This record gives sequence, C-alpha cells and structure tokens, in this order.
Amino acid sequence: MDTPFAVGGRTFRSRLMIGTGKYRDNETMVRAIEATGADVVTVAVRRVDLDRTADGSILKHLDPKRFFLLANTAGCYTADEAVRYARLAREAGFNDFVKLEVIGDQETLLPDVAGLLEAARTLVTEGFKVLAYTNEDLITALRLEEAGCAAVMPLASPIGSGLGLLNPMSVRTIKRRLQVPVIVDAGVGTASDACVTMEQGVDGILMNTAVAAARDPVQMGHAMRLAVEAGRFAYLAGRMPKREVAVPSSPTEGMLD
Amino acid sequence: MDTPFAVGGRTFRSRLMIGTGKYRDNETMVRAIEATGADVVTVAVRRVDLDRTADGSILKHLDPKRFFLLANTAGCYTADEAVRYARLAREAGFNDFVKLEVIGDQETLLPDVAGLLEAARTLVTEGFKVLAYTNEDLITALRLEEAGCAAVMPLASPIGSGLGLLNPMSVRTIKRRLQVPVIVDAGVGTASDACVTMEQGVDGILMNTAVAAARDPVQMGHAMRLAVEAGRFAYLAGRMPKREVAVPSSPTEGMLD
Amino acid sequence: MDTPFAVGGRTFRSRLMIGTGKYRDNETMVRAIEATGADVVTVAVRRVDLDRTADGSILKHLDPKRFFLLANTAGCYTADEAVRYARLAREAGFNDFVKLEVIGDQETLLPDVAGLLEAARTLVTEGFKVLAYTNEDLITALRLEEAGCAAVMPLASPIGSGLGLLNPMSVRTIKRRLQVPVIVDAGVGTASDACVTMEQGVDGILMNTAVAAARDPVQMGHAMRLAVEAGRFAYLAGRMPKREVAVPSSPTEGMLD
Amino acid sequence: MDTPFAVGGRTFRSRLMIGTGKYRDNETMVRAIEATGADVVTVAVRRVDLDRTADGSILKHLDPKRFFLLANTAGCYTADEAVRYARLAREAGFNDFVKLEVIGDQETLLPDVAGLLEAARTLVTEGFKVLAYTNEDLITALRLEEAGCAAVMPLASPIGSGLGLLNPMSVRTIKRRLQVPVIVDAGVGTASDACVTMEQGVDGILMNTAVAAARDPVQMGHAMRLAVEAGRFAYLAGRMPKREVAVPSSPTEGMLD
Amino acid sequence: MEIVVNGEPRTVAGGATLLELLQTWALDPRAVVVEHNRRIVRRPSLGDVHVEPGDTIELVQFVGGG
Amino acid sequence: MEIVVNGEPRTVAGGATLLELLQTWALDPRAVVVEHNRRIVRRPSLGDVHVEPGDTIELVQFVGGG
Amino acid sequence: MEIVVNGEPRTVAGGATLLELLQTWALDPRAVVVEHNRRIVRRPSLGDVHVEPGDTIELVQFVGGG
Amino acid sequence: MEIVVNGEPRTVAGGATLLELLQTWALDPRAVVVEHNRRIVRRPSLGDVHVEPGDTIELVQFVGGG
Repeated sequence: MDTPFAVGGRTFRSRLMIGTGKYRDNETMVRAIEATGADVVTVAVRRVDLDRTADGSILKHLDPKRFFLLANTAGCYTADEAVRYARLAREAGFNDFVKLEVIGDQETLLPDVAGLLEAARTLVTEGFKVLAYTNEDLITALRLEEAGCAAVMPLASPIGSGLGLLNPMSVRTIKRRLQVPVIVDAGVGTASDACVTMEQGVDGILMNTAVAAARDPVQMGHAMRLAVEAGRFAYLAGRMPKREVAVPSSPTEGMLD
Repeated sequence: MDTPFAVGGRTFRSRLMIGTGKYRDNETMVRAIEATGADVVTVAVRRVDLDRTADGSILKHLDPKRFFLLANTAGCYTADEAVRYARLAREAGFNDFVKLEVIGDQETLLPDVAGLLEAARTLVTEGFKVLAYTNEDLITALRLEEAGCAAVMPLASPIGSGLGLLNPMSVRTIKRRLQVPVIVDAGVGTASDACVTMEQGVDGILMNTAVAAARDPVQMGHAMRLAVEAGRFAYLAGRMPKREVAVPSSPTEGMLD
Repeated sequence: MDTPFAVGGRTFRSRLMIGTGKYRDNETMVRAIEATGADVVTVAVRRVDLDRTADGSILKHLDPKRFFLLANTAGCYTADEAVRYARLAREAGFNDFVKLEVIGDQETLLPDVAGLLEAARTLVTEGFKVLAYTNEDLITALRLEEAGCAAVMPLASPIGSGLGLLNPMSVRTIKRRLQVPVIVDAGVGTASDACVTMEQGVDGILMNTAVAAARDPVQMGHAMRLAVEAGRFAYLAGRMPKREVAVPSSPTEGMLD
Repeated sequence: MDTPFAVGGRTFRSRLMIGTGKYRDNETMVRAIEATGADVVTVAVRRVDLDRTADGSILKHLDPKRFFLLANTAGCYTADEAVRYARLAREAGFNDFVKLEVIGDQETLLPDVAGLLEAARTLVTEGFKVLAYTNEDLITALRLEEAGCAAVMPLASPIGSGLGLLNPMSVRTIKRRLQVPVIVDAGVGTASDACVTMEQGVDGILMNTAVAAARDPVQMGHAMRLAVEAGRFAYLAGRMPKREVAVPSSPTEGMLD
Repeated sequence: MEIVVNGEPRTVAGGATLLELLQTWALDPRAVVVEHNRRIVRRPSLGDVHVEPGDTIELVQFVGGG
Repeated sequence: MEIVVNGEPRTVAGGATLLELLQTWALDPRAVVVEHNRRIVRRPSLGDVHVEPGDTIELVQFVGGG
Repeated sequence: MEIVVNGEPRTVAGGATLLELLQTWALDPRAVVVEHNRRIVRRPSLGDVHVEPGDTIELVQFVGGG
Repeated sequence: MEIVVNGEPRTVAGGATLLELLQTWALDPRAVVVEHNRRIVRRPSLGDVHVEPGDTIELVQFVGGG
C-alpha cells in the first residue's frame, strides 16, 4: 500500500517522529509516545546533574531497544558547537544519526543556514547520518542534499508555535525537487496540521510540543498517529479535483413527474 | 475515550457517513465504503428502469442488515417534492430516517431554507427522523432544531466541489449553539478537510465525491476513516495554544561551556 | 473608467458607505467620514431623550444636504418591528431608502432570513427602496431580489467582528447571479479587507466599526477610501493569472558570456 | 501623516517601485508606470543589439531626470556574475544603487543566499547602495543588514507567480527586527496583495508582472498606487481588534416598546 | 389498456392488480415502492389494487446517491 | 393628565396637541417623528391631534448607527 | 582584424579605438557601457583605448526589467 | 586537587582516573559521555585517563528534547 520509510539506510515503521521534551511527567511522556506509534524519538544532549536534583537520563524511561534515539543539537548557535554536540551524542553508542540544528536567532529559533551547511558538511565527512532542520528555502534544501544529508527537515512554522503549515507550496516544491527524504519538523499544532502536511507528499513529520502541550497528550498522540496515516494515504490515493461549481452526488435521471 | 454517536435514537459506530453515488463501478463502491468503516450510507430514490438498461437497485450491492440506509431527497426543489420522496423512501421499509434536501438552485445546489423548514416541519409531524442538509447559517440551524430535526447538516462547501471547510467559525458556532447532533455534509475534498472539520467539534461528517472521485477510492476511504477519527480525538484532546514566538522543545539549561 | 454607482434610482459618487455609530466623539466622526469620501451615511432610529442627557440627533453634526441619510432598522428582531422603524424613518422626510435589518440572534447579529424576506416584501409594496442586510446565502439573495429589493447586502463576517471577507466565493457567486447592486455590509476590519472585497466585483461596501474603532479613525477613513477604489480598479483592470512556477521579469536573452 | 520613505540616503515620493519588463509595448509601459506614481523604476543590464532588431535602450522611453533608475542583476546565478553586472550598471552613470539578485534555481528564481551575501559584501565595500532581493528568512535578512545593505527585499511569493503574500508573519518579523528599510519584492498579484503587504508595516513594495500582465496595465497601475497608500495608511491608523462575537454598530438603548 | 408507468405510456392487461404488473415486469415487490395515482400503495395491498385505464403509476427503488 | 411618552409616564396639560407637547419639551418638530397610539402623525397634522389621558406617544430621531 | 563583440566574431578596422567602433555602429557613447577584455572602460577613456586582434568587447545598455 | 566539572570547580582525589571519578559520583559509565579537556574519552579508556589539576571535564547524557 505504501513504500517503506527509510532514512540513512534504516527503515522505520512510522512516518511520525516524536520529541521527548516538555511533557508534564515521564509517565505521560511514555504513554503519549506509545500512542503515537513512533519508533524514532528525539533526545537532547545535556550535562549530567551531579547533585541529582534534575531528572536525569531519559534512558530511565525509554527503552533504547524499543525506540530509535535520534539525538539533536538543539540550543547550538554555531557550526562548531553543533558538531561538538553531535560527536558527544554519537559517543553514547546508539547510532550515528543526528538531527542537526544550528539556530540563528533566539526569538524565532530559525536555522542559520550558513552554519547549518558548514556543520552538515563536517558531520557527513565524519560519517554521520545528518537529518538537517532547515527553513522553507528550496535552495538551502538542495545544498543540504548536495552536502550529503540523509534527510532534509524543513519547518512547518516556528518551533513550538503550533501555527501549522504556513507555506505548503514551498514544502511541496522541496519534496518535488529533492531525492533524499523530506521530513517536516516543527510548527505542527494539531491533527489537521499533520494531515495536510503529509498530503503535500513529504516522507514524514517530527513533532513535540503539539503532543506534549495538548490538554491530553496521550489522546493527542493517538490523534497524530491517525492524522499522519490519513494524510499519507490521502496523498497516495490522489484527491478529487476542486471545482467552483457544485456537482450532484445523486443521479439527475429517474426523477418522478 | 469518546461519547457514543447517536442520531434520532440510533447509535452508530462511525462518525463518518458515506454516499453511494458516482463510483466507477459497484465493486469499487463496496470496497471503498468498507474501507471507510461507515455504518450509515446514503441512497437516493429513483424510478425503476423497466427496460433494465440502468444499474438497478443498490440493494444488490449493499446488505441492508450490515449498513444503515439513509435515504436522501436529492434533486427535490420544493417542500412538497421532498416530502413525497421521503414518504416513498420510508415505504421501502428500512427506517424512518431521511436526509432532507430541498435545493434552491441548480448551479450551486444550495438549500432553499424556506422550503427546507416547511418540509422539515411536515416530516417531523409524520414521525420522520429528519437530518436536514442546510447552509452555514446559524439562524436556519436553530430553526431546524426548533422544528424537531434529529440532526442539522451544514455544508462545508458546495456539493461535489471538494473545496473543504470554507467557514470554520460558522460551523463551530452552529455546533456550540445547538443541542442536536451537527453533521457536516458536502464539500470535503480530502483527508485534511475531514480532519479539520471534526476539530471544530461537530458530531460527524457525511461525504461522497471525495471518496468516489479519488484516484483510488478504496485508499481514500481508508484515509477518510483515519482522518475523521484523528480530528475527533484531536478535538477531545484539546490542542496546544498557538504562539507567534518560538518556544524551544529541548532544555535551555545544562548546555556546555 | 467605471460605470456610475446607482442604487434605487439614485447615483452616488462613492462606492463606500459609512456608519455613524461608535465614534469616540462627534468631531472625530465627522472628520473620519469626510476622509472616507462617502456620500451615503447610515443612521439609526431611536427615542428622543426628553431629559437631554443623551447626545441627541445626529443631524446636529451631519448636514443632510451634503450626506445621503440611509436609515437602518438595527436592533429589530421581527419583521413587524423592522417595518415600524422603517416607516418612522421615512417620516423624517429625507428619502424612502431603508437599510433593512431583521436580526435573528443577539450573539451573532446574523439576519433572520424569513423575517427579512417578509419585511422586505411589505416595505417594497409600500414604495420603500430596500437595501437588505443578509448572510452569504445565494438563495436568500435571489429571493430578496425577486421581492424587489433595491440592493442586497451580504455580510463579509459578523457585524463588528473585523474578521474580513470569510467567504469570497459566496459573495462572488451572489454578485454573478444578481442583477441588483450587491453591497457588502459588515465584517470588514482593515483596508485590505475592503480591497479584496471589491475585487470580487461587488458594487460597494458599507462599514462602520473598522473606521470608528481604529486607533486613528480619520486616517483609517482615508485608507478605506483608497482601498475601495483600489479594489474596484483592480477588478476592472483584470488581474494577472496566478502561477505556481516563477516567471522572470527581466529578459533572459542578451546576457554576457 | 507619514515619515518620508528614504533608502540609501535618497528620499522617494512613492513607496511603490515598478519594474519595466514584460509590457506589451513601450507606450503602455510608460502610461502604466505614470499611473502607479512610482519614482523608482527597475531596469536590467543587457547587451546592445548591434543589428538593431531588438528594442534597444529603455532610456528612449523613460526620462532619467524624472525616474530614478534602479538597475538589477536579474539572471545572475553567481556572486561574481552579479558583481560584474552591478559594476557595469553603475558605469551607466545614473546612481550607485543596485537591486542585487543572485538566483539559485531557474524554476523558482529563488535567491541563493550564500552567493547573495558574498556579492552584497563585495558591492558594499565598493560603495554600492545594495537593495538585496532575498527570501522570507529572518536570519538571512539580519545578515544582509549586517553586511551593510541599504535595504532588504524579501519576496511575497516567487517572481512572476502572482500568488500574493504567502507568509505575512515572516515579513512582519523581518520588518520588526531590522533597522534598514524592508521592501517586499516579487509575488504581488493584485491590489489587495499590495494592500495587505503594506499593512504588515513594511516600507515599500516593488512589483512588475502584476501591472505589466494585467488586462489593463494602466488601470492596474492606478489601482496599485491606491492600494499601497491604503495599506500604508491602514497600518499607521491601527486597525480595530478582531472579535469572534458580533458587536452592534447602533445603540442598543432607546428602542421602542 | 393504456396506463402511464414512470412517465411513459404502457399497454397492460385490463383489470390487472399492481402485484400482477410487478410480476409481469419481473420486479421483486420487496425491492420496489409503488405510487398509484399519487397515492403510495403499501406492499400487503398490492394484490388488492386493480389498475384502471389512464392510471398513473410510479415504481421507485433505492439507487446510489450522496 | 397622565400619558406615556417613550415608555415613561408623564403628566401633561389636558387637551394639549402633539405640537404643543413638542414645544413644551422644546423639541423641533422637523427633527422629530411622532407616533401617537402606534399611528404615525405627519408633521402638518401635529397641531390637530389632541392628546387623551392614557395615550401612548413615541418621539424618535436619527442617531449614530451602522 | 577579428575581434569578439557581444559574443560574436566581428571584423573591424585595425587599430581602431573603442570610441571609433561605437561610431561605426552608430551607438551613442552616453547610452552604452563598454567592457574591454573584461575591464570596464569609462567613457572619457573610450577614445584612448585601441582594439587589438582577438579582443573581447561587451557593449551593454539598460533594458526593461523587473 | 581542583578541577572543573560541568562548569563548576570541584575538589577530587589527586591522580584519580575518569572511571574512578564516575564511580565517586555514582554515575553509570554506560549512561554518560565524558569530554576531558575538550577531547571525548571513549568508554574503554575511561580507566586509563588520569585527571590533572585544572582539568576541565564535561559529563553529558541524553535528556528529553524535541
């Protein structure tokens, strides 16, 4: 019914990837992630708290045998910083994938495309599978593909904004022009955002806040699982044409006198 | 996880109702309807073809024990005509439900609200369970409820147009102000349209062309099933707030020096 | 450059009609209305305050020789009430025009189309020039034209909401199907709303809150004047086609080696 | 009523800049440009046709004393190429302004931000006043400002597409964060697009196809002049707040019994 | 004799009942609803109603519709 | 005598005409429309209509509205 | 002698200056910008620069563009 | 002796290895990645690297993130 979803040589069951940040508690996080059906979860790299006040490793809650841990470089503002975090993440020993973020501005958390390309080139030469968080710019997306990224991850709207897919045409164009998987990252706010995003033909979606900050994260996780599948199947099924005039669904013949 | 979906005293499994018109062949229709998971299917009342050139009764293809047959009055332009069709439909002996359509204009197939209210009042007094196809007008919706309709069915956009939900606020307002079930009828074009419509809080959706005229009606039927559930669960889960500024998903503490 | 704007046998200079309610003071109202260039202003019919605490007649501030006073029936919830107000308004002796409002619901101020049609028929037989405030429903608009209304006034969005033109297709369809002038009434929030509304081909716009509740009503009045003209001329000029691919504006020949 | 519109030390009367390409004939071009009220017109640099078949210099039709000639580097795909065209343009002796374009892709004509920044830095050091055509990316816009550009020109949508302002939030954010003038370039299709763009608070708009490819370019030119002013004044006036509930424009007191 | 069925003139045997007509046309009474001179005839009565010359009969069924 | 004006009881001189009442309240007849016991009284007739006890009078004018 | 002008080979008089070439082609020096072997030649110098065989010359002007 | 761990000065036993330090802080070596003076130290070598006064150590782990 659908082609397998493969990134960087790995095949995944679900086209929905989930972030592990900002849940009200770890139990809710685990149940919500299970509801999404995701097999890829993103994690951040942060200092250990020697005084044990902070929550500690996510591994206490998520079984690395069950979930594919995709480390990100969130919070990095330069290529060097991002490369440093990526290397530390790989050393954790799970895989050589990294969700590369090089942020250009604290208010919008938009990517710095120059730093992003520089870091991507370095990490690719070091053998990383780079999934690059980027903006809606086709040209940058093409450069990231040329740089050898395993996937390109344009945003739907700013991280944590929940504004949905602001620029469907750009995302559609990026998908049409690239060979590597296109996974929309950030901005999805509710199920219909995920559904309409998948209808653009992209390969997958990564989200976090939309699930974590919902009133009921578990139920929203389930909704997102369904929405991503719905959007994918609708894309594959091929939608009806739009018309400005009405067309009856019932026969116009055979009416009574 | 959700309240049961009950209309006119009957409870249905699926919040998605499907029309049976315009499929390329009956086998595709049956398989597509099965894929939607719908238990309510709409049918039209038309003359028997004594010369047997036309396709004949839908009952050859859909088992009335398995599907709830909701007869419509499609093609009727006056209250009298619609009442006549409704009575004939009930005589078929399946149920006393009718999807009431009184069309006001051939080009747009928009309802004639005056005729609609007149027919609704007549049919309600005759014991029909009336599901009234109407426009996005709250006042008409309130009058239909006062007239005793079992459900009010505002359109998303014109029948067969596939333009999706043109006026979410109106539909949301109708749902908020009415006690009887609100089922959006007509205009849905693809899965995300169904999803965003359910996110308005309405009780269900009726569609036909979006499935029948898809490139692959069976796959689209499956997509619609998922989309309606996704939108419903997202509505129940309560979406995250929208923000114009970005909010990081990963911790801002614990960064390296 | 454009056909004259005539309603009910009267020709007006400006396609922008302005309401006189809700200004912070009368001087601002007068200056804002002058800035709009409107020659038609709407007024309400209310009791005289015998104790002189209230502001009194609008005629103290607007010269009836300079402005065409279009009385409305705002606040009326039945056909009888609206007819009563219309008759009182005509007795003021300025003209036999009335902006007919029959409201169906206090929260949304949406029209009660049944009451509206009843009142319109009565007033037309009494020789009134009826400008009927209605919703986006084509069928009701056609009935109002059949009833002899001088103009049909579909809303852009609810009165005082400032949500702009929620349903361009409906308004475009109404304009295409009617012979009498179509004047969009209510819902315009800012200049671009007025501009895009006129681009649908309608004959005029009536607004009040968008000007009265702007931070600077006089400057907004000027903006609205320009926006209505801009939208009108753009409609007459015929816009370029939309394209999903880019087309260079500069020659592709004659480049250097 | 408004601050003067100054770019690179020059003050201009009109916030609307017009391209000179793609008109059906030169007389229409001149009349359309006059109708827009623009004092800045863009021109391209191309080879002279020694065989005199092509149309020849634009200066035959536009008086350089009356119009400020803003040369572009349209058609350049590398920083070097763009710098070469900019130098040739300056040698024409009119001014040291250049509308810098470094295109990254022939299908979308989207800018190559890396080449754009490189060329901008070079030209700024050579004393050019650089107006940089860029995408909706805030970070790139900030870098262009840091590079010393006289103005940043984000697109509304792809060149020649007429799709209007696809991403109002991005443009609004760019304007809020930059000190230099922000002039939206490309994508405007009709008057309301220009109006809504100016309402975001940007300093000006540059367009070409919307006027040149209108059915009546002269009338559309006039419409665009009004639309830009309307949007600017509406922005300065401060629009009314949007509300989901209706608010009456006429008094609710003083109704009859 | 001449009657009108679904808008078209038809010649049928004089004095036939509606049920007999349905059988003539090989129509399953359970799958068809009969309107006789604008009055619906319920299934149990189909055998009791005799057709007169000039009668108008409508025979309807459920077909695919939205 | 007692009448009701704009919904409120008022005491006025017996036998007064509508025109006299307007003058009492210093209202310009050209700026006001008068409804007397639910019937509109046109301006020229204001001086001819005498008010009876218990009469209901509505006096309306144009005010700002949208 | 042979030179390349705007990408095409042309035969011109030996030893001619750029200014003379412009005159040959009836081009107004004030409406054209000249690039000679990839170097821009400013107008005052057009009369001083002599063309050599195989030189590459670009002559550009302003045309309509967006 | 004094070293800097995760940005804060700490006093540790002289000559301790990184592995010993982790044990001191009750950290599971498999759940932590160690950067020693800006160089990552792979797990097998943690027992071989001795800490010198003034060394800078970063200890990181995976936490919830988007």
